[in-house]
Amino acid sequence: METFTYYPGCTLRTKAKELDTYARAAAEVLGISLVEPENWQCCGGAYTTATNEVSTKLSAVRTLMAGKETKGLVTVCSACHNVIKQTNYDIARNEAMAVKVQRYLGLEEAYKGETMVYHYLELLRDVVGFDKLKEKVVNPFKGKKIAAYYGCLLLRPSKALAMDNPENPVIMEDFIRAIGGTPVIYAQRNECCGGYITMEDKAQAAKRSGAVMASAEEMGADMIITACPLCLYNLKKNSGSDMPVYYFTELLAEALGLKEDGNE
Amino acid sequence: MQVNENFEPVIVAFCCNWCSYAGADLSGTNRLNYPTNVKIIRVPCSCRVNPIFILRAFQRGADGVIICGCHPGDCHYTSGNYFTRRRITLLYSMLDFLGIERNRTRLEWVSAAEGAKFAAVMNQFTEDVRKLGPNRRLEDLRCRKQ
Amino acid sequence: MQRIGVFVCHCGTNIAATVDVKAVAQALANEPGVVISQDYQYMCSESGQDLVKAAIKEHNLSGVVVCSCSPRMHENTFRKAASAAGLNPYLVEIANIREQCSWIHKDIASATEKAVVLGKAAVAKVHLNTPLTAGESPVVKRALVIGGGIAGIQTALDIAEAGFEVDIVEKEPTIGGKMAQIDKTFPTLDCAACILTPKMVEAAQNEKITIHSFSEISDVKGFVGNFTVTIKKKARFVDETKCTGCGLCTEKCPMKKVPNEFNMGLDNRTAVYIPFTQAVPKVATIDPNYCMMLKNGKCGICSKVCSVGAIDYKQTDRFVEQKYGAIVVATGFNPIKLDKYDEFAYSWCPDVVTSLELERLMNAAGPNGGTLLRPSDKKHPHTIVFVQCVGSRCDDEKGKPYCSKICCMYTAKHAMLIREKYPDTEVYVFYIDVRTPGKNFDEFYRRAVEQYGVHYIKGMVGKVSPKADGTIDVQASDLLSNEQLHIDADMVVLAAAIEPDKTARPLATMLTTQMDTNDFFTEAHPKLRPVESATAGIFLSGACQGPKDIPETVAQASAAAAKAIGLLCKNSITCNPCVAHSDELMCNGCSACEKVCPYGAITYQDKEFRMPDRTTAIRRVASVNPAVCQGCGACTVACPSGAMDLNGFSNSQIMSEVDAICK
Amino acid sequence: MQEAMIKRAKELLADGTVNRVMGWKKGEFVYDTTPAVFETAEELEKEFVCNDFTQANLSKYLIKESRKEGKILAFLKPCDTYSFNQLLKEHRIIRENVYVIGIPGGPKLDMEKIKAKGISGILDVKNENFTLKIETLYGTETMPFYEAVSGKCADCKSKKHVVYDELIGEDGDVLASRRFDMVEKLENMTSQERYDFWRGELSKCIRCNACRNVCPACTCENCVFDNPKSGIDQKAAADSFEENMFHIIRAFHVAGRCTDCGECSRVCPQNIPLHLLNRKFIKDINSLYGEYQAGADTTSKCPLTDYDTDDCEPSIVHERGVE
Amino acid sequence: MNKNEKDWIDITSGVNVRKCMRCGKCTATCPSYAEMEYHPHQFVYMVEKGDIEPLLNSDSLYKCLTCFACVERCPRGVEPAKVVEAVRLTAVRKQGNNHLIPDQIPAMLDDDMPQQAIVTAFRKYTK
Repeated sequence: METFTYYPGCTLRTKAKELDTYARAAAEVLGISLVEPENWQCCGGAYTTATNEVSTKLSAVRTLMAGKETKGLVTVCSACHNVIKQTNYDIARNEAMAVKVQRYLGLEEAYKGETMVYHYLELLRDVVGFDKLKEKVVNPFKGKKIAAYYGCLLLRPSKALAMDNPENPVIMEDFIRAIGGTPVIYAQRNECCGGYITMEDKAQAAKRSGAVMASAEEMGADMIITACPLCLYNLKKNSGSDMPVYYFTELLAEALGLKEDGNE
Repeated sequence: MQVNENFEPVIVAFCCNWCSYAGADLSGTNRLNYPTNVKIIRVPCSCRVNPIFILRAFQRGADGVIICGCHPGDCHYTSGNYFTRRRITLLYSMLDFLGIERNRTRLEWVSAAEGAKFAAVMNQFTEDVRKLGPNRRLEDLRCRKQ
Repeated sequence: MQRIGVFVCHCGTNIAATVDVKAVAQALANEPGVVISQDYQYMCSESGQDLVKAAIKEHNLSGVVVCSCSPRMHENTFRKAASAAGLNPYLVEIANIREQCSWIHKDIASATEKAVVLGKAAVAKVHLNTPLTAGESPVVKRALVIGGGIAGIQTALDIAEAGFEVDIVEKEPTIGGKMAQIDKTFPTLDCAACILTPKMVEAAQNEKITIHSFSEISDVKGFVGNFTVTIKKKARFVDETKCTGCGLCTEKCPMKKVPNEFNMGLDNRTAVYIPFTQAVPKVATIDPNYCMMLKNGKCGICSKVCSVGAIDYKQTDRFVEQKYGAIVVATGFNPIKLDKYDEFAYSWCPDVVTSLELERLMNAAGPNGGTLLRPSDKKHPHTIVFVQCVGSRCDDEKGKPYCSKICCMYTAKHAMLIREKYPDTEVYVFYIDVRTPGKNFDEFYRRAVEQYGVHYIKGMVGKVSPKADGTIDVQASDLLSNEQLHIDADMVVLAAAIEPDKTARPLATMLTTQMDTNDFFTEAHPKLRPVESATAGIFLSGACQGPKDIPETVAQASAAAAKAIGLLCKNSITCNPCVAHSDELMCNGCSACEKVCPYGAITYQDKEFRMPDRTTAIRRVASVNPAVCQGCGACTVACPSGAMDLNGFSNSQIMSEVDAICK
Repeated sequence: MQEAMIKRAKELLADGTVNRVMGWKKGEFVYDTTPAVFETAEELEKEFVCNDFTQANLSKYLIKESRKEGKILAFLKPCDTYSFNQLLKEHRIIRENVYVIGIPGGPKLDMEKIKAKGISGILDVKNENFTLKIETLYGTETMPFYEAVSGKCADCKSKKHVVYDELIGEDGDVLASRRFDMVEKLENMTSQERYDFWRGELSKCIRCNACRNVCPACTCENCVFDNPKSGIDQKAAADSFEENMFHIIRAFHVAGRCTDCGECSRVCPQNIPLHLLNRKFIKDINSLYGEYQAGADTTSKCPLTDYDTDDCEPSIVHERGVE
Repeated sequence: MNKNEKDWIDITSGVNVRKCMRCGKCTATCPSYAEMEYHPHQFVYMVEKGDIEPLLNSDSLYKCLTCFACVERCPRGVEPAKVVEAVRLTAVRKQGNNHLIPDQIPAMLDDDMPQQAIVTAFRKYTK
């Protein structure tokens, strides 16, 4: 059993419990031990690209430091993942920033990006292996046409995230195949859902998420899956489409036969 | 260690005619700066550089010696730089064994297309030698400049 | 007593702006042996050279130092001038105070100081220069052309025309290259095949030309005038001398699902194949990756149907060794792979194609017999979008930093051809800049816009979204109206950047020629020697040296041929006199030098010596063949006794430079 | 042993196989032996010696001797055969003119080590069961044999004869010696410590040239340090630089050719451990380019006139050990 | 033209706007194109010119979704989103210039909205 540090993030404790609980349950079945650090803080939701802003990077560095003790740091929320990976990428390449952060946090040694950061999907691909996952599936999604929605946070900027081909990704499609479903390829899968604009411009959010849902539906999808609570919200609430939207962990748990237990 | 800010090291660069000397010319054509401390001696191939020349340079007052040649595999004479690599590796190892500072000597591969690399290498090397200060361990006191 | 003249060049303001040339001349005048030290505006000009010549005569100079640009520029110029004035040309030394001084330094005081030191080093060296006389080495009267595209064919034809033997080595089963795949050529719109195939046939029929198709270069040895090249003739499993090219085997071959590379994989060929009807040589080739007989020994149909018994499943690679006086590289280009540009959906939408694929789709010999149909559903496209600069002019690791040069014109050609043949089809071209510097090029492009009604939009496509109904949503910007556009297209054509062929890099290593960071071969001088490589006897033809269209390629191919002919015309060439020589009195005969010589220029003989004590002794000593030695100097360092030394770069000369610099 | 050698030498002289014999000649004292050429049986009887003090490597003398009329008999210890082989490889010795008899090697004794025990007025030294019985003007003294073994024999690399026409006594094997220990110790010092160590040693150099003259790899017709045309000719170590220069260049010139016979340090009147410089090169060559023993054969390529396209870069020097 | 402001934006973004070759791919790919008064390529061009005032006062600053499509697809590695972010920071770092104030929040919420939306919006709009 391999041990990883697991960072849930704010929303997974409240609005996106399904994303969290099923991820943990599935990890256990797949032989991965996830340890949650004590007193973790919110990642901030968005990475500030400004080169001269340190304070917004501190909480991500704290989380990254917590990951140093295990094989790596795992996140499941796309936004947390994006913030933490970008922070890790930049701090490894920006000595001055690393030193500044060290001073702010009063660290003995500067943190220079040593921790390996995994998205839960990467964990499935690189540590568990989709082949092994396939073996463990008890309720395959046979005949289900499932659209993978990456959004923007999971893939970009690809230099820092280095997860998959940012324009023609396969990781979620491979996941869908592993749980027995049929992936649906559609053009809008890596375009933005509208994100936080939903706070003040519902119309724009509706337009973006509507375009995503229409694109997936047009290609014959039965359902759409995501790894991001904000994406899920926009696609469900603002798109005007009633195609079901799930977290990928929900499908994972169901395929592994964990969902009935979870619902009890 | 004391660092004398005003110390201007003397640096001898042996450059092979086909790649590195052309690379140096290219950094000139592209107006890429490097310090005046670096003075280039043209040799047909990096394998022409006899260890005696390197010691001679230190004797006469050089503070750093750098040899530049074609990238391994790209030697104009097919194999010259492979011999250079062995000879110079062993020589540098011997100098290190005798307690001569490592950063006074360097071997770099610079192609005719790498004008920018040439300038960058010279800037870096000059800086490294400047940090070491004047060559004292391998100098000939009779040649010391007053 | 040495009588040295120093000549400091201003190079206009190139040197004089940052180096106080008068001060340099003055400082060097005080160096030992210097009898005259002058400065002049342009030392390389005729009057500058006259100045040098006059000084040599007037002061009876024994050595000349020119402080000027790089010796790579004008060393020869000044050597010739010295020679004309009766001074041995090798008594001239250059101090490089332009590329390695004035151009890289800004501070006049320190730049001048450095220029003086460089001058002193040159003076110190010239003190020890000795007159050298160049030897001669014979020229093999045969040329090798590597690559059988239009560049290689043209070069070979021109060299053969001049009466010399030429071998073409082509890695594919047929010569013809990229041009054979092209439908029409700009700016004349004549048919590529109609002008290329006669040349291919001419090459095949020319007695002086030997074509090694399906062959590669596996080794190159030697030097200008005398290269020894090993050619690997890959097994094609068909006896070239017997095959008549009847094509019966290709008709009967049961393995019909092999992607046809000639048609860019848009249709299929058989496992035994002739790439296209006009192939030269018209000989079948068996693809061992697909042939069932070669893979598991079951089939053998082609062998049965072949009436001349040309099929040979046991054929293996063969190696041919040949001597050449000159080598011309014509390895050409390929479009880049587009897997990193999937915002254009190339990987997963069949109706998004590259321009070269479009050439095949429109070609009469292509998969659709010349009717333009969408690959996905074979329907006639009504709206076609062209995207320019895909992978060209990129400043990231995905693409190429250079302009691919040919795309603007072939896109105009495609647009025009489509509009002419299918007036109901709307054509949009998204461009960043339209670059048409060529004879009749801009007129051609304007015709596409004005006569043929092609919509040129300044802007780039950002996202290509294939839709369920088979149309493609093209999202792009129109910068002039500051708008984001959506075009409902049926096909998208991407102008992929071009890059040198992958075989070029290992070839450059074998030839010891230089390449730039993009793997294009580097010419000896970007302006004055564009078709020669820096390695003597190696010439560059076509797109291997940089992106080129057909007229440019043919022009350069002929230029390379002219240079090669110039070399082959000579019975012998003047050798570099800066070669190694052995001091027999010091030589131990230990063979260290022989072991490091890449040219085998060193031999040994037993010689009788009179010793200081009046006895005689027979000793084994090295001697260098000056015609074979290329002057690298590896032997001089391998020699422990210092018996080996190098003319022009002697131990004492280099040490005198070291001393002057370190003083 | 000595008797067997003299007997065989006389036979070979008598049957005309050879016309000279290369061996060692007795001196005034037991430890005072010198390489010498003998031409008659009488000379052999009178002066030939082979004992615990006949350390000198005879190979180098054969360069000149093999070029003279007729064949010469040479007695070579295992370490001498390596030098002999290396010289054959370099075409310095004419093989046909030498008849090689391999004889067992050391451990030989170092007189200095005996004298260092405060023993003087030495008349004779005998080895009895690894205890030295030393006859002196002042009576008999004893000391353990191994405390008097010479430096070059203490680090013996091989008891194998790599070339011979016949053997007297048995052939041995290549040994697993700890000869690189001292080099390693120096490598693990700081740069400053190494510098201080070598300054301390090399500053003792009086430029007597003994190391060069004895070295079987230093066989140049005309040494660069004696040749005014080389630009580095020196007569005396007038400056610390020249001490460095001479020894670095000498080590470099014999790199890949030095068989590690240890003669340089043996003859140094100032007891400078010069062999460490050569061993540093041998150790580097072994670790960077693969195990190589100069003189082990006559066909392999010397590492400095050879290369591999995947050779390490000189930066490896910067990456290992301490600065 | 405010040179200091331009320099500050250059430093904050870490982007060399001079690398832009004006292909417009950023704008072609921008999902917020229709909502923006100034488009990504204009941000780059106007910052290069030092014409920053109109950008600082434009609502376009708050329409960028930071989806990085322009960053990913720019052939010159210019990273327009970072330029937009630098200009936005210049605006919101000014006293009293926060785009979103806490009092506005309750009216924007519904039962399902994840707090991720709130924290992200605060990061982007407020200092």
